[in-house]
Amino acid sequence: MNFDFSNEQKMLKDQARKFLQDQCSSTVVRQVLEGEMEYASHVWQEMAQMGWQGTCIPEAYGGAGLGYLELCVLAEEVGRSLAPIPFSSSVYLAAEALLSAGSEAQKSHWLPKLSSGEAIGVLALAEGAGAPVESHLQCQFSGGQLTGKKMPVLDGPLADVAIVVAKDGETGGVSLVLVDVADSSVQTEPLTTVDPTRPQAIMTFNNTPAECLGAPGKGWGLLTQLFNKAAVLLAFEQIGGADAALQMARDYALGRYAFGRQIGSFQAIKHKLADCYIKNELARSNTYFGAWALSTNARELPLAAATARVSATQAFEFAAKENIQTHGGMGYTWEFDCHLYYRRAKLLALSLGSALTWKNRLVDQLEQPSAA
Amino acid sequence: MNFDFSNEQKMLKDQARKFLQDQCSSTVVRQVLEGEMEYASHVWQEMAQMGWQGTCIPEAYGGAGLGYLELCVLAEEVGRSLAPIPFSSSVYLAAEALLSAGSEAQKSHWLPKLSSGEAIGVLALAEGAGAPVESHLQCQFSGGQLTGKKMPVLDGPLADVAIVVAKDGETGGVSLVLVDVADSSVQTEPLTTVDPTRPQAIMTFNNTPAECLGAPGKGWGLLTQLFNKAAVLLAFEQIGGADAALQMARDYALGRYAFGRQIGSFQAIKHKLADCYIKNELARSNTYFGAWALSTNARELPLAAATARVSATQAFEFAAKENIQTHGGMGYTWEFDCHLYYRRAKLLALSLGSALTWKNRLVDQLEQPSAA
Amino acid sequence: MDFNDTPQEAEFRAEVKAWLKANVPDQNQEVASAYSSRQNQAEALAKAKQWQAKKAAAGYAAITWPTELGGLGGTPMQNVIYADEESKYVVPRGFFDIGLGMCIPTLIKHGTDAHRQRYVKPALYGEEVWCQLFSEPVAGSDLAGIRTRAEKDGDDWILNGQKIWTSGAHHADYGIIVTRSDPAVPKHQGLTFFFLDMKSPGVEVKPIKQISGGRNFNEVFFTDVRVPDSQRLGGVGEGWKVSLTTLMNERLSAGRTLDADMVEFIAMIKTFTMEDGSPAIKNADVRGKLADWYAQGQGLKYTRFRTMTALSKGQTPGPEASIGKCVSASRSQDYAAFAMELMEMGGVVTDPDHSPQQGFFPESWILSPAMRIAGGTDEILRNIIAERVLGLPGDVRVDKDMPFNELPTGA
Amino acid sequence: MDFNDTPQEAEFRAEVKAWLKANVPDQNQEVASAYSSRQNQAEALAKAKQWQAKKAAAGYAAITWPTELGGLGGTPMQNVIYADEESKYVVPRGFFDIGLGMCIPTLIKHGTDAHRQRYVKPALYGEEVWCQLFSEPVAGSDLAGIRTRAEKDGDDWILNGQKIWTSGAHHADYGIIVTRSDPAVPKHQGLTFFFLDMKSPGVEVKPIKQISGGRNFNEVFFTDVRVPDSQRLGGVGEGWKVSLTTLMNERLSAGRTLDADMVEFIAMIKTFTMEDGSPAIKNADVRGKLADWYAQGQGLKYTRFRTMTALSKGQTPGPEASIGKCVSASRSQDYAAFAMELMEMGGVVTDPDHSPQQGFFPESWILSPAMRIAGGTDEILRNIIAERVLGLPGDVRVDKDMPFNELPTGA
Repeated sequence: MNFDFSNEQKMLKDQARKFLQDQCSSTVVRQVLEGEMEYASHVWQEMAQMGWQGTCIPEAYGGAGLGYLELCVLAEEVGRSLAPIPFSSSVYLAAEALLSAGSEAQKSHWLPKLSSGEAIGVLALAEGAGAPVESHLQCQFSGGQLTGKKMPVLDGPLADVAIVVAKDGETGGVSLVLVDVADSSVQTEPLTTVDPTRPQAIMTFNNTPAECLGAPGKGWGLLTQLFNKAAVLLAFEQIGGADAALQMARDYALGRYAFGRQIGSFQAIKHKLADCYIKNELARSNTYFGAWALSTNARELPLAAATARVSATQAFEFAAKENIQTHGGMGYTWEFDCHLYYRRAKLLALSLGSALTWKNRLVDQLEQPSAA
Repeated sequence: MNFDFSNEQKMLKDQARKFLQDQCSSTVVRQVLEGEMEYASHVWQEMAQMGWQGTCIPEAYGGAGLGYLELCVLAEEVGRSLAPIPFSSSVYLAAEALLSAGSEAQKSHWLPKLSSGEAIGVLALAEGAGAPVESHLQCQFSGGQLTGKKMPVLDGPLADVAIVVAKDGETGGVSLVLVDVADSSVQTEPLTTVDPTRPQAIMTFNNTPAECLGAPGKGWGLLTQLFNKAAVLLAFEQIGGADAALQMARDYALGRYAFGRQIGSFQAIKHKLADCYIKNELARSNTYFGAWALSTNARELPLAAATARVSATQAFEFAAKENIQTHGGMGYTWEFDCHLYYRRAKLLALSLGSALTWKNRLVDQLEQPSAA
Repeated sequence: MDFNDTPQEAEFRAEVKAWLKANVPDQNQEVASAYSSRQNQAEALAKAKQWQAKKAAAGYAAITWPTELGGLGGTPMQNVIYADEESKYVVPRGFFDIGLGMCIPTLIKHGTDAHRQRYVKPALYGEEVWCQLFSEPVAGSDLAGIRTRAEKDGDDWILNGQKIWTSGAHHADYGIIVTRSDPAVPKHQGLTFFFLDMKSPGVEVKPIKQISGGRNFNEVFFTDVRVPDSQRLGGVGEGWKVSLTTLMNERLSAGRTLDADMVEFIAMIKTFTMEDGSPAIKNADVRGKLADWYAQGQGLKYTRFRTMTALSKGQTPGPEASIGKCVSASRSQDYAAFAMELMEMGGVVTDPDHSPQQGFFPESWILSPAMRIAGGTDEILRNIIAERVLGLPGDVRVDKDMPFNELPTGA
Repeated sequence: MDFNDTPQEAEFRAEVKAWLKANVPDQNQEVASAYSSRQNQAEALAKAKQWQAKKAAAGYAAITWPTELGGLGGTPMQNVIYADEESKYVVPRGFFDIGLGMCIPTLIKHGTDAHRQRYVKPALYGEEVWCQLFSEPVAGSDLAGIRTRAEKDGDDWILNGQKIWTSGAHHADYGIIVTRSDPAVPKHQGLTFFFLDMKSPGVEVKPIKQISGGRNFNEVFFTDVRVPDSQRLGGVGEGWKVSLTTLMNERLSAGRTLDADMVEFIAMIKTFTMEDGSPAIKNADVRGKLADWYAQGQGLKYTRFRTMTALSKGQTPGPEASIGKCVSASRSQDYAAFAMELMEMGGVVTDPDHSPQQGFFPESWILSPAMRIAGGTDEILRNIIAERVLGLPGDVRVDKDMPFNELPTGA
């Protein structure tokens, strides 16, 4: 039984945490929040220097050729720091989509750019409020051209390349299609959301040149596999964030006095934070199992990913809201960082689909005769 | 605005409480629990002397001819005392079914007996685990004879007359049928349940002589109306029980010392009991609205009944389980009364159908265009 | 058991209805929205003052006050009836609630005849606006822990310190304030209560930006602010007792029922479609949660009806009113979050043009944490219920008898 | 990251497997069920003693103990491996856990050489059964509040009082007991620890009936029970320190994962039909709850794997183990209740012939309140996590320095 990261992986994690503490403090997050910059491009660039974006990209495409476990520890630290960068979009989604389904030409063209941070990739799936449904997509890919509207697209305003999930005119199925966002037919309109530290957009395509990523009409299956992988990585971001929110609440509970005592000596606060801790630990354990399944490409991945995603989502949302509550009135001020966690927790909870959707996927897996 | 009971009704309630405190203490409940008697027949007889069983039965049939509000206050006190008597079966269900659907002959024959407590009535609906479904009932009524099996039947071992919900051989619908349990073809087998203070049975009918109550094939609709009324009355039993459980927990929290303090001074206990109180008060308010709807036969009754039932069920179950928890180890002993509430809360939560079912009915009502 | 007015109540309601019909100014929606937006507060305040003067002249500005103070000598139930009827119109609200609900009652009780002569009527007629300066950054739930210093200097007191969460401080003419006049005695004993001119030199008001982006509250800084001793309310060192008067009035005016009927949520559920194409309202998970929240909401609504019945019978409602906020704040946070879950990736969008129900749920989600805190945190309210309703013991108090300046502060 | 044994662990596992295969007695189911039923305890105890003797002879009865005490000098991980492999067989369990897990380690640490010589081996070989006499009716969560008196009388101590929740007292040969030797000093200072012969005159054991109907615990009454001073463990007045040794061992042996995979619940959900005739597993409400509980269960399971990994690396697991029971007890209460809701009116039936999954859920529902209390209440465990893991301050202690006999008791 060695259900833990290796010493090397832990060292990488410590380095990542230190780097982000130094370079991506909440001051940086707030610069994006206040609209002073669109994302933390200097952090993005320095990460690229260290090879983070290319962690799982083979060396042949300019990546580090490491494994998913290394990416998992980085994801946790990215989540902890609330880094305002398109890491999940570009690394867990766009690069992974290319890696698993891209043609040699597509990979050769885009992976080195994504790996070096020179290009930013996004995934465009949603078409408004509600769960995207395979048979109901309006975005249409036909004759090498894409037409339709995607909303919201996370990190859309930063995108150089978009993987768009679209109805396939030829097969009648759904395809993943690759779009160079630089094309003049692509319109990107910024969209206000609950978490301004990660820009979002409405992306409109109008006979935009596009090419299939993977087999035409097989996009929904590819998307499902992609989401299972990304769910594990995002769960690491979530437990990182949850941990940081709990830490913040704990520190405040120790430093704030009321009625002549530290507020952390009141059971109402103690038990609330104990509950946070419990949720975080359970989520962490499930997320580790997800990492194992991801890194070994185990047949348990769909169930492990859903389980990790559900508990990590719940843990981060709980920690973020109870962090505000622990802070009382001060926690509701713009000046305190509590709301940064509250916002990010919600953003992560809903990107890749909500806990409702992932609970359904979890039970789908339990329905398999082999399960449980 | 006069959203409260009248002074006369409150006086009746005080008298009822005093009577039950004196005559139906937990010593009496325990005699039934331990199998020393099948139900508290002396309490039942004395209640009959006071006319409780006939509260809403017209004087022409030997009742008191009072209104539902009077029955509501009695129900709350019956619930508070955990009285081990077939009050709900005989009064809210059997007598009410006869009142609303019985023929003159049926009413003349049975209502005086039910009113005087001489006869006990029950309703037999369930056929095993799961929600009874109109189209799936196995019990069959045909040619004046009933055949089939009902399980569990609350207060079945005490029944003189049973209202049985059965498939109607002639109409293909469902009918309520009236059975004299004294008939030798009726077999009543006792069944062990979580609350031995209210006996239950498997009742088997084998070509048992029976007659329709109300129009043949219209039984399901009658049952729905009957359940809406009974749900309000049962909700009063539930808030009575919830109140008593909270009171017991509060008294213990005041009297028990740990770490040199009353355990009621710890926030973990204080906030738990505050939560109990909140649930109880919300349930009480909804239950009062149910009483208003019941007593005025308002078109809001189905929604009011479902709302009262859902919140009263949740309140009593919560109060009962947290009463045990407040008592710690002592609360888990047979000797303390905590488990009497825990058992009764579950019994009441599941008779008439679970909160799941009532939540569905509540939302059915909200789906009506006129609602909310 | 009925929901009808008594004959006296019905008569009063008819009078109010008639008066409102005759007197409410135009119902133009743009004006209405201006009433609540900070940008147009000067205009909104001007309108509000006009309306308040009308109400006061008719006696409706302070229904329960005695006639000699400009009130109607009415019952709390008449107050509820007036509020009920007025709520059917769009009128400018909120500028005078704190002044008339908390400040002036405190001044009436603890001030002199001269104070009452001078200040009651202008406040009632909306000519002068009052604010309440209680909370401090270091003293929220533990109000008696405030540190704003008041030091005697001749016939004046010199105030230094900082208050926070002061609604309306930026347009207030006067404020009531609790200060620490003696830090060397136990904390409840060293407080002194004043009212002051908000235009006094050394008073600085800064809006606080909340996480919602709103700026509904202020920080107020005091630097060597002079307050004449004649503006002291209650004795030196008796400020806590005076504060309790104010807080008692706060409790009476609280206890509103928030969104009992869940109109927006039900509207969304009725129109929304799930992943499998079925209507949301047919989804068992949605139904279960909707039923839970609906039952809670109705429970709050009918609890309020029970309180009103008590009022109608001339009884005083107890701390049960604490239930309302305790339940509704978390409930609103929960169902807003659930609605956003149903919207999936689109749930984060706040743009009203691209979010179901015009962005009601993301907005409600960002506002709800405040509701769990303002006016007593969930935790404090549960303490109140446990202690004042259930009679459980208070928390162990380590700060009762210790001199204030010896209490640990972590600083 | 993998789930494999290290080479050393694999080797040990192979040895254990081979030994168990060769030594476990017959696997007859009737015998197995007899192991756990109170009715046949005499027979079960006899079988258990035989099995324990075999284990002890092979060194498996106390894997982590040093060889000079009859152990194997093994690692905690080897202990886990043995338990894991043994759990694949039906063997009589439970009679010696408290003795070997708590009593004897306390005796080893605080007793004399003579004690170790005399008592360790018979306990290890199952010849003598031990019990632990700590809790009292008035002292549960607050263990140091115990009142059983010990008074010195020549070379003996005279014990009077009552213990409760003592597992196995009715077949125990010896017990360890914490007593109050001096009520005039603060509570933690007045305790003294002994072991005693359970057959001593004046010891009376009575089973406690629990709400489940079970009688798994006892009350033990002491009336002028003589215990020689030579059976004192630790100094006079040092009983609290000694008790902590015992409790530390209790914590290490706790933290099992309860029903992580929810086998019965999933089995029921897969076969059950809802009111509308659809399978329960297709119901969105059921799915949502199943997913929540499953994720919690798996979280507990993999938390245990993380703990085992720490053990495997030679680290000591911390108070995180408190998580397990804290989550699983309430969870089990909740899903049992939900399963009963699904069964509707039939949910109350306990007769295994008439209840899905042979009455598993009503049984689990009646057992679950105990799990939220025994071995530390939910509330105490949350305190432990808050204080020992998160480093938050302890509760305010009013009883620390006051003489025990002056503490308020409500009596």
